Amino acid sequence: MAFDSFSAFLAMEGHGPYVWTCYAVFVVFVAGMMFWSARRNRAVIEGCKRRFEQQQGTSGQDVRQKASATFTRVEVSQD
Amino acid sequence: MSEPLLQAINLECERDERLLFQNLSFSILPGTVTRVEGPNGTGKTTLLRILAGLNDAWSGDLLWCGEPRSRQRESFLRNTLYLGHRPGIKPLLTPMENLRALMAGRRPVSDKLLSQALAGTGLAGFERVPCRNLSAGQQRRVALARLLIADEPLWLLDEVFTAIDASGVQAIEALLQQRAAEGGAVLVTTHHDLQLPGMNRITLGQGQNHEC
Amino acid sequence: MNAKVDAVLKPVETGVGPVQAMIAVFSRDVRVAFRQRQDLLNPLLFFVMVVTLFPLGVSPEVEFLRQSGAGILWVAALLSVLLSLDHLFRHDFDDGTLEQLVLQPQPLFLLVLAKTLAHWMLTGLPLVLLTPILGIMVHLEGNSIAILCLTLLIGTPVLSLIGAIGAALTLGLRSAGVLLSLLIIPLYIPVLIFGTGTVAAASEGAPVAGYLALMGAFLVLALTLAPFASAAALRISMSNS
Amino acid sequence: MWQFFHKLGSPKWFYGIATRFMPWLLVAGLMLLLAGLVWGLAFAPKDYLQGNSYRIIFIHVPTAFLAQSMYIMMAAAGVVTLVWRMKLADVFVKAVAPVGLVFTFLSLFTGAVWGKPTWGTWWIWDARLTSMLILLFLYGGVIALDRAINDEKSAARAVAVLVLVGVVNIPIIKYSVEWWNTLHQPATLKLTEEPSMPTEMLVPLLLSIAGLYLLFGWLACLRMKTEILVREQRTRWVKDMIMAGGR
Repeated sequence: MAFDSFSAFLAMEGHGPYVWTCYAVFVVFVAGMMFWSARRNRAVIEGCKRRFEQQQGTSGQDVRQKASATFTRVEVSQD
Repeated sequence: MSEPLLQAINLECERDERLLFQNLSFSILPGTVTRVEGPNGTGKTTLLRILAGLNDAWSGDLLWCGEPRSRQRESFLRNTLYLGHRPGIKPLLTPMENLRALMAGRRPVSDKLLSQALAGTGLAGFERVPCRNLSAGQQRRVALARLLIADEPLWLLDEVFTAIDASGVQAIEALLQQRAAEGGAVLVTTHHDLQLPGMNRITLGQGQNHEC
Repeated sequence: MNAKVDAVLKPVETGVGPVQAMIAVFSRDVRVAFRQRQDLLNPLLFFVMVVTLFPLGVSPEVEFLRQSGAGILWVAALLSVLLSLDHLFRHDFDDGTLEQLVLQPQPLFLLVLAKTLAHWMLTGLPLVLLTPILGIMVHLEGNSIAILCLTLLIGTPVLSLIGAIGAALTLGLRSAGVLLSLLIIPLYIPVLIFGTGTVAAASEGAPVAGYLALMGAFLVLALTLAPFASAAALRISMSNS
Repeated sequence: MWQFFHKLGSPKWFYGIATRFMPWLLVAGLMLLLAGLVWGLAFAPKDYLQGNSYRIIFIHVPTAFLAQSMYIMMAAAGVVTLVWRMKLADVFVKAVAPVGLVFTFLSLFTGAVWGKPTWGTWWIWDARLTSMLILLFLYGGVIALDRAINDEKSAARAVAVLVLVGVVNIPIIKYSVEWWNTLHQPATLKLTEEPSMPTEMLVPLLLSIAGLYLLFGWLACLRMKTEILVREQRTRWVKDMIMAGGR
């Protein structure tokens, strides 16, 4: 141990605020990045799962039925 | 039967998460006119851009004279003429200057030939007018003038008939037919009801793709 | 290759040599630019205006201006080149001439090089020619002005060459102009540092031949590598549209 | 060899491997980093010149080191993208660029905070800090370009070109910034250039570099897996894997 006491460790002879700010910011950013990446990973997996389950529910129907264009005018009132 | 100029094998293209076509195979033979057809948004223009070598987002095989096109790039570019949606005409230049610039990287052409080509598209007398003063149809005609002096055996023409009047359309149809008779190969996309004797078709957007 | 197809094909050699193709591209760009002279003047006006802002915004004192004049002129020149880069490929892209350029049976990097040289001749070179006047206005000494012009003469082609990569990459994108600046400014830093550093060394009476040689090396490096990168970027952007 | 190369490029194969190795990466990375930081904070001796503020080195140098080497890795992946069109390389660049941005920022931030007790000011145009700042710009450009292009394949290739151009420039930038630095402020107290570091300081530094590297490996795997899922969500294997409860 390079320090005599815990309070000396925290103070670091006056350089404590600088050192601890750096370490805090470092931990916050790295942990935050890890957390967000994991969260997004889970969200994508959940999203895929939901879609796949939905597809199984509606399987058999052709979802992509194309409507042919007719270019008929939509009823609009023209005052 | 002669050998195909360009051959597509199991072409597949996906664009913006959407499958445009897959398992598309066809051959383009010298002396034929082929029409690419299909409704809007089925990938006609994309197919032409792929064949021209502008779009790289495809998989499958493209053979130029029986060999992979990527290894024949110079020969392919020298022997292919592509006319796109955007005519490639600079509004600030005159038809003459535009045509000269378009031909410049391909082969030496005399000014006399260029003005003959412009006259052939009905632009005689407009040689010295900046293209921005011409109508949309006239600007297209400047681009089309290249067809009159082109020596490239393969033509890829995207929507050639856009903004062209009825008599012009007829003349272009005749030009394409004549080109096929000379031994050239022509691939066109058009919404105009093009009917030429002996014309091949590639139909996109029907779930399955026809071979021809 | 089989014989029947060979009969139809035109051999590549019947075409035009790359140098002729480059000349054609160059002269077309110059011609188009001279039909629209206002576009030629814009970067120059911008250059003059940015330089004017410094005496007004910071200080008109002779001492300050003499000390930072070279830096101001370099930054202003860099910004005006940046401003003009957005047009390098955009008009060609919009009207379809770029498609035809890419499809020419020529090495694309040479054609891109021709376009870039045209761009430099139409923007970078006028900036260099304007520099002596502005140098006098910011109280630079004669020797410094000469060295400054020399560094700009070597440096502005580098700016055009590197900038062409960015212009090709951002072609057809929304807010391409801002994005272009973001991508390119970091890459401009070495040229800026050596450009202004050389003038500073000259004003202190130090020999500058070494620095100029180093800038020349930058230019050679940019000339040999940048066109390849621009051509690759151009193909990617074409494929995307 | 070629088969191996191709297998390496297959997202499915990578997904399996990554899933298997990730727990190890995480545990080993966290342990090494923790060991390095605790050692560096509490047990390493005080620096005779800078006092205790030098302890920031144990995060400043690893983040800076990682940020730089990530850019080089991205450039290598860029070559693979352009030459072999390997999907995994695109995924790597896209997944890693934001991490690189964060690490660059962290090294800048810690450098600035370190500068306050050492130089008495938050920011000095020191050669290293300045080139890190430029690296931050480069990362920003990469991310901005990637976001601006809609089509994934084009975006990957455009970004690859940009990263390669950047990597050619980095040595030039570094060199010119160092030259510029000597021009304007000769001989100041350098942050990290210790003439010879005693072992008691070097070992914790190396430990935390190794730990952060492994942690970065874990992060990269996780982010790449997410990106692979997004891109391949319509394929059979993703469906089978997810319906089987795979992660």
